[in-house]
Amino acid sequence: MATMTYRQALRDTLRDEMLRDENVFVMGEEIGVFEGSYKITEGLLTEFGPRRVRDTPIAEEGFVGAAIGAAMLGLRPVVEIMTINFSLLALDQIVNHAAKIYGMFGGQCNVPMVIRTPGGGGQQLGATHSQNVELFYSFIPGLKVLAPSTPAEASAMLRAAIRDDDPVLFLENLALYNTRGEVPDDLEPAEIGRAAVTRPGTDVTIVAYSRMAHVAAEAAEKLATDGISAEIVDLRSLRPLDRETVVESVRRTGCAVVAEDDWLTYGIGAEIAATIQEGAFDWLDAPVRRVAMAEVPLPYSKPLELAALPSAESLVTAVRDTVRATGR
Amino acid sequence: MATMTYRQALRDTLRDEMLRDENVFVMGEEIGVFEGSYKITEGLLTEFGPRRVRDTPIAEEGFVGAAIGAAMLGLRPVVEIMTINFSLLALDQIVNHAAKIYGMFGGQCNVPMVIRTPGGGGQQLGATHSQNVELFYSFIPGLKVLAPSTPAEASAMLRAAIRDDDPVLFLENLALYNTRGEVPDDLEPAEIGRAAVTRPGTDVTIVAYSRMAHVAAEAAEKLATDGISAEIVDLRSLRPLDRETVVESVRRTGCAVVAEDDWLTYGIGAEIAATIQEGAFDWLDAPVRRVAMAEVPLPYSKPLELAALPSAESLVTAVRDTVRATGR
Amino acid sequence: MGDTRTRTPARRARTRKARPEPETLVAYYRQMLLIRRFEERAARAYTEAKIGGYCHLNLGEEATVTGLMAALEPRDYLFTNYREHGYALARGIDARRVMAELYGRSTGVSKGWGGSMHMFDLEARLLGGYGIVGGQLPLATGAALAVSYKGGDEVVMCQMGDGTTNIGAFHESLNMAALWDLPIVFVVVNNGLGMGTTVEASSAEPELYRRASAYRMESARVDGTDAVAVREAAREAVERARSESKPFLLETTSPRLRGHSVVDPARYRTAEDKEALKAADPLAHFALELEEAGVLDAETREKLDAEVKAEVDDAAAFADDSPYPDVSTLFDYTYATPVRGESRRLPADPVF
Amino acid sequence: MGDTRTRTPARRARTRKARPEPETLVAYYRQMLLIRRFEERAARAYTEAKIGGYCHLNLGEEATVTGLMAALEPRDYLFTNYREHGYALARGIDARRVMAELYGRSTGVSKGWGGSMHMFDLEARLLGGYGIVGGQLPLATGAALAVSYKGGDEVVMCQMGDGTTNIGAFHESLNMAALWDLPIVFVVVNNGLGMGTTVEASSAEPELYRRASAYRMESARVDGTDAVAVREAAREAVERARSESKPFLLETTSPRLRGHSVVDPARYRTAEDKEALKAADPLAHFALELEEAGVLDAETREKLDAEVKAEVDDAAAFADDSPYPDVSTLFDYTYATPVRGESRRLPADPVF
Ligand SMILES: Cc1ncc(C[n+]2csc(CCOP(=O)(O)OP(=O)(O)O)c2C)c(N)n1
Ligand SMILES: Cc1ncc(C[n+]2csc(CCOP(=O)(O)OP(=O)(O)O)c2C)c(N)n1
Ligand SMILES: [Mg+2]
Ligand SMILES: [Mg+2]
Repeated sequence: MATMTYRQALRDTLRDEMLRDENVFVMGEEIGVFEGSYKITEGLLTEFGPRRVRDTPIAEEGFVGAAIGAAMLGLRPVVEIMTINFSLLALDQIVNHAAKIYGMFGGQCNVPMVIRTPGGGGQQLGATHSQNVELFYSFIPGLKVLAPSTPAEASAMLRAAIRDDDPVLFLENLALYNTRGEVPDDLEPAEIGRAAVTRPGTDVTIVAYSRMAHVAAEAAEKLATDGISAEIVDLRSLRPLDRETVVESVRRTGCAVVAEDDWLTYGIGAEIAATIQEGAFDWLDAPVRRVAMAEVPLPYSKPLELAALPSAESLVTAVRDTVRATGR
Repeated sequence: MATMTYRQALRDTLRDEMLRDENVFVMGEEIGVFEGSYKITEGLLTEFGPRRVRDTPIAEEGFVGAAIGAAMLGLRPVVEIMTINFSLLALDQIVNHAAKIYGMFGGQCNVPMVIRTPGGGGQQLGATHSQNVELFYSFIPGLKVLAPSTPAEASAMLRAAIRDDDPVLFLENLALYNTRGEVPDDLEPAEIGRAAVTRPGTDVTIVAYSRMAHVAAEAAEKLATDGISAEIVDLRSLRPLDRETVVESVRRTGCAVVAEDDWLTYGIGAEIAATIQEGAFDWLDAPVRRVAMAEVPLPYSKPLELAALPSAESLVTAVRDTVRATGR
Repeated sequence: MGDTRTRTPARRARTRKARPEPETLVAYYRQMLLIRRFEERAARAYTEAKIGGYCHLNLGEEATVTGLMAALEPRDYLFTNYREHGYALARGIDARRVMAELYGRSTGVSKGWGGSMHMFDLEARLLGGYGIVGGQLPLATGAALAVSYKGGDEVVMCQMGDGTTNIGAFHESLNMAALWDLPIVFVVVNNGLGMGTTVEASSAEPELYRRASAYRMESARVDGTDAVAVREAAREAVERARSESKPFLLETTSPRLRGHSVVDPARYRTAEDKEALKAADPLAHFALELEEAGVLDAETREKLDAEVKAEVDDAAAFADDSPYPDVSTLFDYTYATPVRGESRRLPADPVF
Repeated sequence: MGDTRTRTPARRARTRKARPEPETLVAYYRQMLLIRRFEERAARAYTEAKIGGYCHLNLGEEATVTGLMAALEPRDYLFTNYREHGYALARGIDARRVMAELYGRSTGVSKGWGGSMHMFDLEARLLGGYGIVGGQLPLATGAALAVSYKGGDEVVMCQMGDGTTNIGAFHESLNMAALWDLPIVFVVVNNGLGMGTTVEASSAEPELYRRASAYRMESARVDGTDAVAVREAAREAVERARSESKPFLLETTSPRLRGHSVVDPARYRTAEDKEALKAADPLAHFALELEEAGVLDAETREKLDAEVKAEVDDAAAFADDSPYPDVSTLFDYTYATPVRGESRRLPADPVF
């Protein structure tokens, strides 16, 4: 057991998996000589050399597609897309190729690859560099989308993703890289598609993932001092979606709030709310609320950015309102 | 008042708007010499010449981006993307540029353009050519997304879209092009962002758009013979979303089913269900159900394709189940 | 542009001299004939509604297909676009399985899941027909990267149309292939048109093979109506890719004898255009050439005609008799590793 | 490759002969100095947390920026990438408004909405800095299309970095510009690096201007540390675009004196690399050159130094004193035509 950052957990896991399996290699922009825009691949070029740590040209569609092609021949590429915003340039390769090849050819060829990419606003990067568009991948049958929130989860899930035989979009978050946590030494690969109750509670369920799982934990602490006992469900996997864990929690608590970092309308939380009302209809004492980003192109200026992003405060407000609405 | 196809309504409207405003022009792949893959631009090259009817290379990102740039200088391009599947290649230009330019630069420059593109499965076009990914655009603040279901609506809404000062994604559907309907002679531009109750009913609300509005009408007919009176809300605009009309209808009927042509999980219907449970919580007598495409890369083979796509039959089943679940 | 070569007429004459054995020539002719008859049959089946979706034919490209496939070893990999029936046949896949795919049957080369545009066969190393223009280029580049990573000696061939050279993926892929010295041959089958848009109206450098110079990649153009010339040019590129691990861009020129797909009446073509096309038929030319060279007599030709017709009829009958995939298999190919929580819901099913 | 020219030394000598008036040279020097001091000040403000997000500087590119902007008429349009502070200044936008944008204030050139990467000013016809690599190319191409559509005589200049030549949008845009004879000058500012990746490691044709040949477009490379040479080369390209409506690809070469952005310590550079960079400083070179030519004496130099320092100090003070945008304006710029049903909800607000 060691305490380390989310960044370090990712790096160590990449290294372990590369040592374990010769077919695993990493590629992406600036991951070698530059050691990664966010230094997740620090030291890997020195250790493994350019064959297994491949710097690519700025060509998201091209190098993601190349990774897909390499995976078709049995390699296990782990591609870094510098931020999820740039993944839009590779969307066709991910959605129309990685996600389709197995089905479209009748199951003859699978695509064992991982795309690692961070989302996240709040860094004053402006409208095009602060988006959370995991929705685009979570919507697509044929893809798996993981969104760990702690170093241990990041490690166990990256391990699982690399060993999985399908294309996996592995969502990281700029605000999480420096967060710390304990990582067990002999961590097994996670089971893909399982949410977790990360804090038990009785009055309300908060559903969150990635950075918002931390915001939810912070909100839950504050709510506890008010006498509201919040249960937190960390989704961890956006596709497949573990509806059962979410719904079981709400059946216990009777109400729910979704905390998400993307835009509200059509966002990830819409599916969570739709799922809850369908799966826990008779248990629900109040409408499911969603706390999400204000629906604007995110401005650069700090006060505007702060106002637009969901926070523990806004989550606390929404949870209080929801619990009040139950009339309990 | 004339009866015409959806295709003809689009074509006539394009022509009218080009005659009305010199700044309106059309561009896209095969829209000139070939007269459009689905013949929406038939005759326009002959009438207006290559300056205003511009055939582009196969370069979705490039020509959509070029239209955005032209719009920044005050032109009003109407771009055709042959099918919405290919729009994924232009997604970065649409999401990171068209939708961002107004906000990112503090309101200094707007982008008055229209992207026309058909969605639609059911034509045995296989996994990559049968998708309904309007979700990707509906999710984005800064874009408007229209999805008319009749020739008259198509005409009024295309007119509005062309005259609007923001980027509009105008969703057509392969299965609708040959459908017929009456189109009034002096049709005013539609108000953007308004849903319509296209069939009044008392027992259940069916929410639909585009092709599914027709499927809903068919289902409502069948349900009527069973004594179930279904009200249909045709969304018509996916962004902005007219939540009030939807919710008001459900407050009258007490239950709802969403009929959508895309995949269920995270699909358009998720937002509709989430909206309904939030806005009509106390009126809902049963969970909101969604009828959507099976979550697979759509196979080519006809029996598989038929099984995967939502139909009037599947909608009837879901509506019956829902009405039964109300216990009324 | 010292890197880029053209096949000049002189060069072509030299190729002629190295003409292969008569049997080989007859085999090429037979293959071209098979493609021709197969495609004609597919067109008919389409009008009979046995085939759905889009259906793009290789009519006019038979010599190109035959020449290209003759240059590949069985261990080499092939990526194509949606206009790939002929490639599947020439790669040795049974016409029955190719036709069955068009009919959407479970005996099809992609089990009926792919249809006309999406043929795939691991054994034949046909790694897919792809419907998104340019989509196959990054994939093929990645396959070549895998070969190079593993130290193999296979070559990847990646076919595309002329219009495809204008899309971003072309640029990104050729750059990576050249930068990383990958064993891949990109082939542009230039039939003069996208759908109805000419090469001149879509490519600012209409001599498409010249675009290789932007990547310091070697390239050449060859007459795509001459199977042997295509084979020679392709073989050179393939063997160089194999021995030196260097990419190559080969352009072949040939007419598209019909519309873009089965349903396109090609109204944008003038009557003269259409007349000229008849005269340009590469299959007829080849037959005449072989006849003149004394390699193919009328009797053999008739025999081949009969054989091929029987083969195609048999393929159609096989397809017709084959079962559709069972609806119960609908969820079998979404994931290679199925997982909990995976949705196996039909449209009328509730979430819970 | 007859279409593509390089600036040979001989050519450069000729340019030297046509050296502009002393006042002009001093004005160029002053502009370069302003950019230098402005960027240094921005770097400082960043470490003081006055500026957030990414912040990319033009250090080393001052001569290029000055030369390029000198070639444009006020009516011409400019599109740049995220490394654009210098362009904004050289285009005549008040340093106060540029600095205020970095500080995220409502007096900023984009009202604080854009920040370092997204400066825009209609009057200066700076049509945006863009943060998505290559994103500005299709836009600029479309702006040139609009000019051509309207029959105007403006020219569009589109700036980008060397690494940007490898992305699909580069290919698609240059092809359209050449195909449609658009009045646009693409400028590749080659500073030898993407972030830490060299041109040789990312572009299979590292002489980037040669890539124009894939579109039959003219192109040239020029020394980007020489403002006058850049101006001459750019002027030729711009005036040709204006008079003949033909696109051009101009490559300028210059060192990037610091890291990719303010926060990059550039560890991938060796000590020698860094030493060499100091010697390559174009501003110091220009000062020396002007001194030697008797155009700039120590006194004037000091005067300019003081002026520019005051200007930058004033800009920083202005920025610091300016108000942030009011939170009530958060929803003002989502749509130009507001519509019913538009969401104006803060994170804690319910949908109903
Ligand atoms: C990205 C994308 N854009 C558009 C289309 C529609 N489309 C299919 S084939 C085609 C023309 C392709 O022309 P070419 O590359 O010359 O190949 P050919 O069909 O002539 O063999 C087009 C535009 C598509 N399938 N994918
Ligand atoms: C599509 C996209 N991919 C990656 C990035 C991250 N990124 C920002 S700048 C940069 C390097 C660009 O290099 P170059 O074009 O040479 O411009 P320079 O920064 O050297 O001026 C990269 C990779 C991005 N912004 N957009
Ligand atoms: Mg073609
Ligand atoms: Mg650079």
